[in-house]
Amino acid sequence: MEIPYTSQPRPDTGIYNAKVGIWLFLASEVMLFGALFSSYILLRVGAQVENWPHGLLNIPIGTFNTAVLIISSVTVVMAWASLKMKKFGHFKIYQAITVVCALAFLCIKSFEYHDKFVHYEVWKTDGTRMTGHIEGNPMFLTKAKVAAKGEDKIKFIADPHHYAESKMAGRDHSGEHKHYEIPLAEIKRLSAFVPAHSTYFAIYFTLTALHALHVLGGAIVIGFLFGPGSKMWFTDPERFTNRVEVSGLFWHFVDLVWIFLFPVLYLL
Amino acid sequence: MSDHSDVAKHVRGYLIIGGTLIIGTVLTVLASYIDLGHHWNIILALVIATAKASLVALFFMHLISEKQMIYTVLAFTAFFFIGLMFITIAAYNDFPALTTTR
Amino acid sequence: MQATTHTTPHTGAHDVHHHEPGFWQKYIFSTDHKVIGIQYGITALSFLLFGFFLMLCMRWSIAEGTKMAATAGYMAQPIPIVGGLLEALLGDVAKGGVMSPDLYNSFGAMHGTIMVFLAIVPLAFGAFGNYVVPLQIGAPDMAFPRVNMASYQFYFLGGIVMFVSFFIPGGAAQAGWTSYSPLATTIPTHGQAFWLVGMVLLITSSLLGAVNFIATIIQLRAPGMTWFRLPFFVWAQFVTGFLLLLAFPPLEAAGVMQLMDNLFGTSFFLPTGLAVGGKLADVSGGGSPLLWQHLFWFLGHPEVYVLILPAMGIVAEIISNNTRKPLWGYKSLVFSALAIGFISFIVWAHHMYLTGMGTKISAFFQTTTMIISIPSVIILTCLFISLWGGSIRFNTPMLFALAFLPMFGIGGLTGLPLGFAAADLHLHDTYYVIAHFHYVVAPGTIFALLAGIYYWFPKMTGRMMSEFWGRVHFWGSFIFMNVVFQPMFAQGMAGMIRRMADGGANYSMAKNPGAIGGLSQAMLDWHTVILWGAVGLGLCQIPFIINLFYSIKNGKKVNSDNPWEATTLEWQTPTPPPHGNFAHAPTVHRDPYDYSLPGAAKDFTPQNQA
Amino acid sequence: MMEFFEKLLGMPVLASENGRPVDDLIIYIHWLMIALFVGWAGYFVYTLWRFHAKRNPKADHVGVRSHASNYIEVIVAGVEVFLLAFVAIPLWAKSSDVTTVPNSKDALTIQVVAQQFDWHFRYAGKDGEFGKQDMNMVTDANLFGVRPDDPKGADDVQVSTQIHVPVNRPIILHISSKDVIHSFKVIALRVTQDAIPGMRIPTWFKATKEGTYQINCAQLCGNGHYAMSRGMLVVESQEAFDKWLASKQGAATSFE
Ligand code: HEA
Ligand code: HEA
Ligand code: CUA
Ligand SMILES: [Cu+2]
Repeated sequence: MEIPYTSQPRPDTGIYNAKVGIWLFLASEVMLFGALFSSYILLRVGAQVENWPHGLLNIPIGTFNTAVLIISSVTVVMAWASLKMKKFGHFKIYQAITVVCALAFLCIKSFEYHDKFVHYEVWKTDGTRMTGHIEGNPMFLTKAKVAAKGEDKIKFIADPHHYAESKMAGRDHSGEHKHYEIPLAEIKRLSAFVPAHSTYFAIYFTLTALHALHVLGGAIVIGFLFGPGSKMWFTDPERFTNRVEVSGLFWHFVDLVWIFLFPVLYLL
Repeated sequence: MSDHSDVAKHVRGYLIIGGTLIIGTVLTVLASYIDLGHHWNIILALVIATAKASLVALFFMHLISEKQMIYTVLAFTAFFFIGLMFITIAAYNDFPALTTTR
Repeated sequence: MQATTHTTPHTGAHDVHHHEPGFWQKYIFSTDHKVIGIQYGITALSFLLFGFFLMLCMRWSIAEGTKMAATAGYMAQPIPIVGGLLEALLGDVAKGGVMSPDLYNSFGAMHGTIMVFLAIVPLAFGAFGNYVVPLQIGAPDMAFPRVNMASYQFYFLGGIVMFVSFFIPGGAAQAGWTSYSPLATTIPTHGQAFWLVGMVLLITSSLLGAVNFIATIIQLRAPGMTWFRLPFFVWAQFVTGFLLLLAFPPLEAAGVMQLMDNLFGTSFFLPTGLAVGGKLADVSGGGSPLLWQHLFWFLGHPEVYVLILPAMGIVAEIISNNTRKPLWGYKSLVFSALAIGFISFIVWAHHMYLTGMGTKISAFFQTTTMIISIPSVIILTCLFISLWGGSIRFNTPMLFALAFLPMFGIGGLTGLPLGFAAADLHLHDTYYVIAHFHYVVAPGTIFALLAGIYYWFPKMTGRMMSEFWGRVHFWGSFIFMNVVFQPMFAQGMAGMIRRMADGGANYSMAKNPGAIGGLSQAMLDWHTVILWGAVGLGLCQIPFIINLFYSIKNGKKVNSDNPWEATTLEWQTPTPPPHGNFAHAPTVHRDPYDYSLPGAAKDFTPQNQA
Repeated sequence: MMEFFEKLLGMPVLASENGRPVDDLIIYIHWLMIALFVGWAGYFVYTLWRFHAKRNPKADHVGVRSHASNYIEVIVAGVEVFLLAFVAIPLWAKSSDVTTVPNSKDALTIQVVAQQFDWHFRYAGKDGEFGKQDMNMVTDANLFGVRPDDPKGADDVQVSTQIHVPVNRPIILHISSKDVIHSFKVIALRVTQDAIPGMRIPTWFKATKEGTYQINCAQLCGNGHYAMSRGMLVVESQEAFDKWLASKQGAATSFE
């Protein structure tokens, strides 16, 4: 006996196996991201305003990235439609665009990440706080690491504004980039905008990294169906089309998640 | 799911929806710059996001015309997701009197 | 189909010889659901044994710990036999072969983790589900054989990671199987990180498995196998699949977040103002310890029904077969199983009554908890009533299946007081809880699984296991299980707290004569009884293990493909079933349990018989 | 009757007013459990004997025709609903909500902070008011995050390991933790509350017998969990209590 309904839909359910499979998988994904969204809400509600540093992300870049994903979503569905219409050539073109978009998205994201890794906040012992950069743009510095390097101060280029200015007292807001030499003794805590900085960046990096992993995974699958996998079109077009549809469903979900991530993390 | 002819019909729809999504994105961004009072900004942004999401789900993922089985699965998922989110949040709003957090 | 009613041994061999796959192909990287099922089975049973071994060491040190109360000062006793070995393998935590509190905590945490995630679930879902479900629904294999193989490999990998964590510096996770933050983050060793990585792998495995099971049951049912002709076991697995599919991801999320807390210094579960000897000076704070608990128990409670539903399925099959009559109230059984699955997603916080829960929320969770007890009551009632009017055969599988009923009954009933927040106030985190859930999972689920092994063994191997040694195994296990767990109710009611490396000796009257409410010596002395009970329990497994392996080659041959004269489809295949399962696709004509049909020739009528 | 069941279930001594209804609830529910168990167990044993293949070689395809079982299930559900609506939920409201503590005007409020592996306590002192606190100020030296700038805090009393409370007077505890989750449990008083870092959760009890009571830590809190048993709670007469509190006035406590 062979396994039935691998490409033909089962009469009573009207679906082929892989489609049931992917939807079940997506259901579990909903619960995965759902849990993280719930955590985001609770952390945010629980946080003191002055410790919730949002507004530091680059909105234009974020917007652009959103557009990139949306376009890729369109091309994916077009690719599938082309196969339905027996236009293998179109399929190839559309999927090519999709993969390019996916990679573009990842590149842009990694630049965003890097920006954050070299951007710092210092909590001074006198209660004041500043954000800015350290000379030579080192990544991931902390007070402990500086001390370990045997230095006793940091050269700090402060931003003109602190993200929580309006809400907190005792920080520095003169319009221009001031240069400081801050002795370690005066530093209570030093952290780049990495996950450890605050619960906001913790959840931001967790969500976006997890999402990026999904993008990567999707790109690999779609890449495979674009390249070597596409041979199947000539042997079993029905099944190949199904595969493309299934991979597409996953891709749309990844896009869908981002549609929520973008406003939640960048704008609100 | 469907034969070639009406797939062809759908194609234009896909492109239109793609455009709508881009516009929606721009709208969200613009909306975030005008200050409607914190809560309304959040609500508006989430409304737009939800609208965009449903477009993707309904048309790109063909949920508009899916099979019973899949609706059932998704209905349960939605229910449990809502349960997880709202019951948990409710629990945080119902600590015994005089409990202090933070 | 008549062809299959007389014996057709070794069809398996005949069937595959035209494309004879090599050893690796056939046994290690096989995509055949039957082979994968057996792989799951062996691995899980080994972990079951290992989990029990951990517990034996713990019970020993508890029994010794109690000695300390009488004589002032801590007289550490080396663990006999294995003490030296432990020291050699684990180093300081087992100095002098003595179990240190750290070691006790890791063993406790790992016992729980291993038993739940590496032993019982893989055995109940992975092994029996894989082997039996496709056969019972008349399918050639799982819907996605390669995914199925991947699922096993993830499970195996997860097991390795968990096992290795014992041997890293500082040893395995020590924060309990519930891994509450901040404790899980403040313990300075890397055991917890291993635990979390292991869990993520195991969760991935379960997800792949769940997708596969559900898709298979939806898509691959044989012609005529309508939903209400499915054997109850399949229904149980179906619901279990959904529990795993939708309840596990939140824990995966939580696991990732705790991993971040442990490795990247985030504060998801660490509140502001934490002061662990300056250790956490450099964290931002602002997190919430309760968040972890919510996410954990959102999985945790459905998980416990993952542990019980397949067991109920197995018991139902065996009872119906050995009473020679249909299950009573098949439909109520099915709907109860569905109800349990559904409600189990909204009762989780009954594990958290004492974390500061307001009236409204606790009222909600107490209510849902009581509601969910009703379907369980219905299921047990149906099974009890199914016995009435039967012609009961007392073979080994049936003995274990019957024993399941009262054992689960006791465990379930004692869940009720825990379900009331105010009563839980006294019982929470005492041995009463330990006794409650062990009655459901140990004499409950384990018995059901053993029953399943004795029952399906002939189908897997074409030979029977020894009936005599089966009975020895049963009576021994039955008696000692109760010797081990019954006293724990008394201890718990008396206020003995769980997870105590010395079994509560520090809280004994002997230790603090002045204090009111200390543990009486009598309560502590039960530890000695429990210890020897557990040892006895272990010894009773020896005949089983020997019986199991000996019978594979030397058991008495089955004289037909259907030795139990059962009605369900798995017995209508050649023995053992070849790759692809059915000689030709079966068609289903009737309900799953048509035993003793009035006017029928034999007292059983297979589902595929017109 | 009640006493008999307390013996039967082997419940520990009870020395508080708030504990009475808790025990009652436990006993009621055990009545239901025992009834079900005995009933079904009896049935079970009988059927196994009656329908043994020896005695009943031919099974009956239908089996039980009556619907008695439905009544049983309804009864179980009924009892559970009753216990929920009229006992459990109201009782929890009472025990979890300290604002409804009976005659709470003369209640005594104490703050509790757990740490690995000991207990710390804070009394309001003469003025009966606590100095302001701030979680951001919590350090090893200042477990309660007391704001030095608040004069009200001057007369507050801080002690470790052992507390004294007056008998027959409602005591409100605000329970928190410095490091990991512990659980404050005094068995004979039927009071239990998890001590969770970042939260201060109130609970209450009213001891009716003088004496020294064992404070248990009921939540796994690390390798010293089993030995976190030094904590003692002394219930004594109001006079004795006042004397003790006075003696602790201003006595500095170190937390390590
Ligand atoms: C398979 C596992 C399993 C099952 C089925 C259950 C079933 C139930 N559990 Fe249990 N539970 C656990 C596993 C399980 N539990 C575990 C592992 C823990 C501890 C986790 C930890 O803290 O480490 C736990 C802890 C736990 C708690 C938290 C206790 C605490 O930490 O303070 C609570 C509280 O409500 C609870 C309630 C219940 C209830 C109401 C049921 C109900 O579903 C029970 C319904 C069943 C019945 C009501 C029986 C009906 C039977 C009859 C009517 C027939 C009787 C006849 C005879 C006996 C002959 N359980
Ligand atoms: C499915 C879950 C499960 C199972 C089956 C068991 C089984 C057992 N458990 Fe476990 N236990 C837990 C889950 C489980 N436990 C959990 C979750 C905890 C809480 C952990 C925590 O506090 O964090 C716990 C805690 C726990 C404690 C409390 C420790 C403490 O609080 O300090 C104790 C104490 O006695 C205990 C004892 C036992 C015993 C004696 C068994 C026995 O029933 C074991 C019986 C098994 C055997 C006798 C082995 C049989 C072997 C075979 C049949 C193998 C054949 C092999 C081959 C063929 C290769 N367990
Ligand atoms: Cu403190 Cu356990
Ligand atoms: Cu539960």
